[in-house]
Amino acid sequence: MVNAAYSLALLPVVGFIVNIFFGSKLKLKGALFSIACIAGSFLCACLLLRHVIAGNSIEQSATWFTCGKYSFSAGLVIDQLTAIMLIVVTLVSLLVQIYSIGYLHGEKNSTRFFAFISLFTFSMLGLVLADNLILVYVFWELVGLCSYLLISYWYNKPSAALAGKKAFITNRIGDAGFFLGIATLFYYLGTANFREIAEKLHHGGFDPHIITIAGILLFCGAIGKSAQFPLHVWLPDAMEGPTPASALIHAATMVAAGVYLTVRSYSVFSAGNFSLQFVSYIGIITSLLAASIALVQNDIKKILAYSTISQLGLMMVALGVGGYTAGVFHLMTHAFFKALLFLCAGAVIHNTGVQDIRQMGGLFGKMKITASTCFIACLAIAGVPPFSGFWSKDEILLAAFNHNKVLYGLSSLVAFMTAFYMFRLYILTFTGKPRDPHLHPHESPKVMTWPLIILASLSAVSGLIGSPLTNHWFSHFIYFHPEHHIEVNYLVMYSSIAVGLLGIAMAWLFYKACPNIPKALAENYKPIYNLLLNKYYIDEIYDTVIVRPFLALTRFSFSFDSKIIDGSVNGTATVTIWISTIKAWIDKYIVDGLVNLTASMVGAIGIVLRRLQSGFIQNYILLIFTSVIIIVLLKLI
Amino acid sequence: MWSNYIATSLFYGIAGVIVIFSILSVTLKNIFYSALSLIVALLGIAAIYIYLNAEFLALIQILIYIGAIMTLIIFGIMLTLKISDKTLQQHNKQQGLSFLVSGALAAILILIFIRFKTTEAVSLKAVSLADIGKELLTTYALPFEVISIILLAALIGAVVISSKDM
Amino acid sequence: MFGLPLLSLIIFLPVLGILILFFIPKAQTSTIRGVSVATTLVTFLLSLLILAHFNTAQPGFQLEEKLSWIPQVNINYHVGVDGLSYSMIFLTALLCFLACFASFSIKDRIKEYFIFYLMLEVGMIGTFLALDLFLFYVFWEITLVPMYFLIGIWGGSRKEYAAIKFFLYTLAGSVFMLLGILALYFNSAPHTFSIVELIAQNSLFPRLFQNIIFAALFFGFAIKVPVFPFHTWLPDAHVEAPTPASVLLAGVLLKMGGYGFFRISYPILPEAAKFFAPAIALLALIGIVYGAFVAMAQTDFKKMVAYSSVSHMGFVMLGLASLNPIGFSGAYLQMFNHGIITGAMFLLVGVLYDRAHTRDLNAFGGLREVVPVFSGMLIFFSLASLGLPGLSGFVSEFLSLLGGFKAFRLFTIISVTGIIVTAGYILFMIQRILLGPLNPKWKSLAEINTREILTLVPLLILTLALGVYPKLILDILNPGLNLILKAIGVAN
Amino acid sequence: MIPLHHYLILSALLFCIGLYGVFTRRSAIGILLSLEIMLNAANINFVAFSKFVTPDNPIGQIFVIFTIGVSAAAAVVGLAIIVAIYRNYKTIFVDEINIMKW
Repeated sequence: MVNAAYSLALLPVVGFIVNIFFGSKLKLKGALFSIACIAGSFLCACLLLRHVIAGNSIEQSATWFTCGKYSFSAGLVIDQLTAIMLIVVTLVSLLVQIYSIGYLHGEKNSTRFFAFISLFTFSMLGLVLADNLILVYVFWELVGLCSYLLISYWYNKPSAALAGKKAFITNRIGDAGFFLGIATLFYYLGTANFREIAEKLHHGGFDPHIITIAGILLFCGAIGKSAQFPLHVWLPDAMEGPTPASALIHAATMVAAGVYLTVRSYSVFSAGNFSLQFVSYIGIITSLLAASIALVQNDIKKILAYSTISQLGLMMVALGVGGYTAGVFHLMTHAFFKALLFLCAGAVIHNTGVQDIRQMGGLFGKMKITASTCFIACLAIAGVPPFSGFWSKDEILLAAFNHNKVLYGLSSLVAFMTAFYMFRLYILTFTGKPRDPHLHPHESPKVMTWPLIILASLSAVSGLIGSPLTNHWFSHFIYFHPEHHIEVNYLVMYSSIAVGLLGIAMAWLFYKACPNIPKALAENYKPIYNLLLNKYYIDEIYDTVIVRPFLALTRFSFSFDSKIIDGSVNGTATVTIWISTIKAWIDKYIVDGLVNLTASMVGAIGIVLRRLQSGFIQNYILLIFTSVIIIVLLKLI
Repeated sequence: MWSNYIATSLFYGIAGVIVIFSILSVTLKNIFYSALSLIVALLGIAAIYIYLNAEFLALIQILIYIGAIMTLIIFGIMLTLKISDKTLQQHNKQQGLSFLVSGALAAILILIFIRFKTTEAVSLKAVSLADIGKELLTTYALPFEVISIILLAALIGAVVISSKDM
Repeated sequence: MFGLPLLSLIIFLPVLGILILFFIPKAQTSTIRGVSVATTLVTFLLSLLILAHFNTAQPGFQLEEKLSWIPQVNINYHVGVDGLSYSMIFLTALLCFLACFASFSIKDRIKEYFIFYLMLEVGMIGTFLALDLFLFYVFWEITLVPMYFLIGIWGGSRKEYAAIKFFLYTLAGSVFMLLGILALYFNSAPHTFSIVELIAQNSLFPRLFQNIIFAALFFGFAIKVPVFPFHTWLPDAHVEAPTPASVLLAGVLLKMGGYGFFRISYPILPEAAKFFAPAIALLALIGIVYGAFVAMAQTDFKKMVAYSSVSHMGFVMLGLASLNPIGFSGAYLQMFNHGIITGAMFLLVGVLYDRAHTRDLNAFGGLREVVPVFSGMLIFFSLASLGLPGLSGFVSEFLSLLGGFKAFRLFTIISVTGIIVTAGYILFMIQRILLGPLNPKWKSLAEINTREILTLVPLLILTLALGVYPKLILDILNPGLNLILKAIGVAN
Repeated sequence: MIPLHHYLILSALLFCIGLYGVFTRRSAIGILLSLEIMLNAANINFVAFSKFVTPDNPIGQIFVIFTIGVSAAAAVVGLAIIVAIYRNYKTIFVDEINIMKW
């Protein structure tokens, strides 16, 4: 089984290497090879899942390197959580790659895309498999790199290049906190291994303040990666990348890594005295913020991006209020339906060439499969039973209800807004009449529709594994504290259904029945509308408060460096030269004055004697011998 | 006694020739003629060596000085054509002083040398070529090798210096 | 093997190369290059041979050679190798060999160039192997002269200024160092220049004495590293130096400073090392953050890399100041990795400059389309430079920070912002050169050629290998570092 | 028999003649010729002293052999230099070769 785990992780590396080095020659074959590799990984993941369901787990670790008495190990752990994540990652990656063959058809050098996707899959699998925080950090940054590479895939587009950079740097800010969290834990607990951390914390005797700080620092990483407020700004911009990449990375898997990290190190969070609250507060702020922005956006991918942020926020809320299982459950279902939504959006963009939903409309007739799968995904995210989103969202709301009523209310509001904006998107895109006569959409090829169908069926049914119908199988599979008895709170369940349906109904009312209402609202509440449309001006605020002062500071540093520091070096040189000049003056007129006096006397003699200095060698020889004779004569006399 | 007498007068004759041709060699305007006069003087010196029982040296004098060095110098004269032009001033302006100095030096030297009035050699045994050879390859082996290297270096150096690239 | 004095051989082998070069006419450029490449190659192979004879697990010096040199003042020709010096020799020999290929783009006064180049190699290897302070100082100064000429003759437009600045600045530092060395000599009993003996009697030096000497040595080493306020010679020297000289300057010469701290300052003056640790950490912190900030503001590619060196070498100082095994490993590893990565970066700058004749970052754009292989290389090494996990830079920065975190919590927290800014300027550079719309001026820019690729590939492999499996080198370093920590008296 | 001082006087005369040549000749080859005369004067002294002072030992003669070797080397190198100078400056008059003169 360990071999399965290794081949699971290493197959995508093979795909990456083949595609990055030989891609330009292999072309489509390279893409197929990469898909084959991922398919192999998926099979391994299935094997491992079966192994885990059978009640086993794998843990293996070896020394990576040592520094004195400190030893750093690298290892993998496969338990229930890992197994689920492996399935999600490999499956979505597989489907996205298949889909990409169609999506990137005719694209020059598309093997680069497959190479990056393979690398990403490897990194993500590594992140999931890693058994300690340091290793997680390694893969954490690697997935960030892949995200960077894929966002700026169309590197000629300046906006894509900028977006990639923004994503990487924003993530780095979070990672810095993550690193400090690791360092704190490493020194305080003496280990970075998840299991050992949990064991040590279980025994207790630790200062909860330090653990709280460590937890919040770790969560900084999650804030960056999962695009939580205040570091969420990169995700909407990341939509510059190819849509399949967005589906895989910025919807289903990588952005969920923050949630995964929080889940993995849940023992740290729960041992602290404030960290869980912090998680839930950040989660709910993000969730509300993103959902409200999504209400008024017009770019189809931007809406989905804000939706993703909002859903991730909900997962954080779930974790913050103790809904460990609910968070993971929603992570899984969200991966399926959000990937599906992105792929649908990709199909629409691919076939129409526009991203603005106001230009679309009436696509249902032209793209039946895409539209119907998208409908299923919208139902799932809106929380309509029996689709998957309902069950997971219901669990989140239940956890919030049991924990904090205010959070519950706000979460319900988020659910309402979610249903509203998703159906706004659906109605504007697929129903009604075509608004732009220049568009000639058609259905995508089969290679693109089949992944949609598979994901749609998963979005429809995957929720059932955590529903009362299967006796909450999922919560018996993944749990933090084993719960023997799970009661169904019908109040929460019905209100959740009601909220979802209300949102759908309102969307129908606004955009189907009375299309004038949104306009009127936008007119009457223009400041609020603009605030939402401009994403609360957060990008602008960051630009003025952080980016510009930062750049100014760098320029100031440089001029400080070249003027003051280097200036003092050069100044030293100049001062030395001044001193030398003064000394030279003294030398010249005082010390030299005496010398000159002597010299002028010598000079007078020299005027006489200079005739000897003819410069002719024979003259000198003659002089030499004259002298010899004189000396000899003197001696003789 | 006659032979002794003849030998002595011949010595003075040869010495006179040497001196005269040497003077010619340093004073003649045409440098080519100077070189030829020098050859004569050198031949005279070779004869003097014979007087001194150094036949081997006499041979060497003729072979190396006249056969090699002088030939080389004549080649040098021919290579530097312009200098033997008669219109050119061949001597510089310090001839008078030079004459005084060299004359004074000569006078001093003669005054000194005249004190070495050893008439007879202790032995009249001619030094044989074999002796010289033995000494050269035993006692003076190292200087001998050094001089070979100097000659080699001079050879290479001359080729390098006078090659067209310089 | 065969009882050969391997260390003397590797030090003086380049001298043989120089002697051969003297006898080659300057017109025969290919012969001159061939001899130089052969010399550096044999030197590199010798460094591998040393590894084969070197017991990595054994602490202390090996393959020692000791000859009396000036017995009147107890100066010895004493060389020896341990893990610390070995890694540096390997780096030197490798970079010299590779930069030799990059030197093929030098077109004038080739013979003199390679003579200076090999002389530089002698000085560098000698510095890392010397176990006698006097010998150390001699080799240390030997490196100055050829570098001065390499910059001053084959440099860019402001080469005289840069060369003189480099020379005077480092010489000023060396003077303090020499004073420190002499003070050590006169205060040891019996008078000795031997590093080993001085370490053995390090507890005899009184505290104040240690502090003064440490400060004196600090000037010498810190200028070389360079540590924050003494760094301004570096950008000038780097920008004006020809590519191979930049490579060696960044790759090896800067390491001599760090090596000096590890080999001399810290073990011989342990009390002072502890006393000055906070100050050094502060300077390191400023170096990391400030260097990154200034790098961010650059428009000249080479100057940006130069300032990134200031930032990266800050991690070395931070790890040093931490005085714990993790920080030490990180610092030393960072020296090695910085040599490889920044060396490669300078090679890449050189490749670009040879073709475009400009280093202005804003003049480029979209080159990824025209030169994909070059772009791949540049992205790879840039990522290594910004500390991407899986590549060697990450391990060392991570360990330095981790070590620093234990000793100086606040300083490290501020230093961490350095890695964010690093990501900023590196990606900004990539964006300006490779991404965005193609500047039509470079439409026919030539792709990196095979020679240049082959020069970079060994560095690439090393970067990757050390990033994935740092144990390869840490196992060599650990015994030496533990010994130093023991000499300082820090519980391991 | 010719007494020693006769040889010595001859050599002194030759030496001074050569010296005069060195003093006065403008052309470098002329100087070279004069130098040869001086060398020969020295050689005569060597051989003469050898015969009269150490008759059993040919040391003087051997020294002359070396002197001749050295003078040959000097002549060869000197001529080479002269030829090279002539090629570059079209003159071998030592008072006209003043490139090194400040």
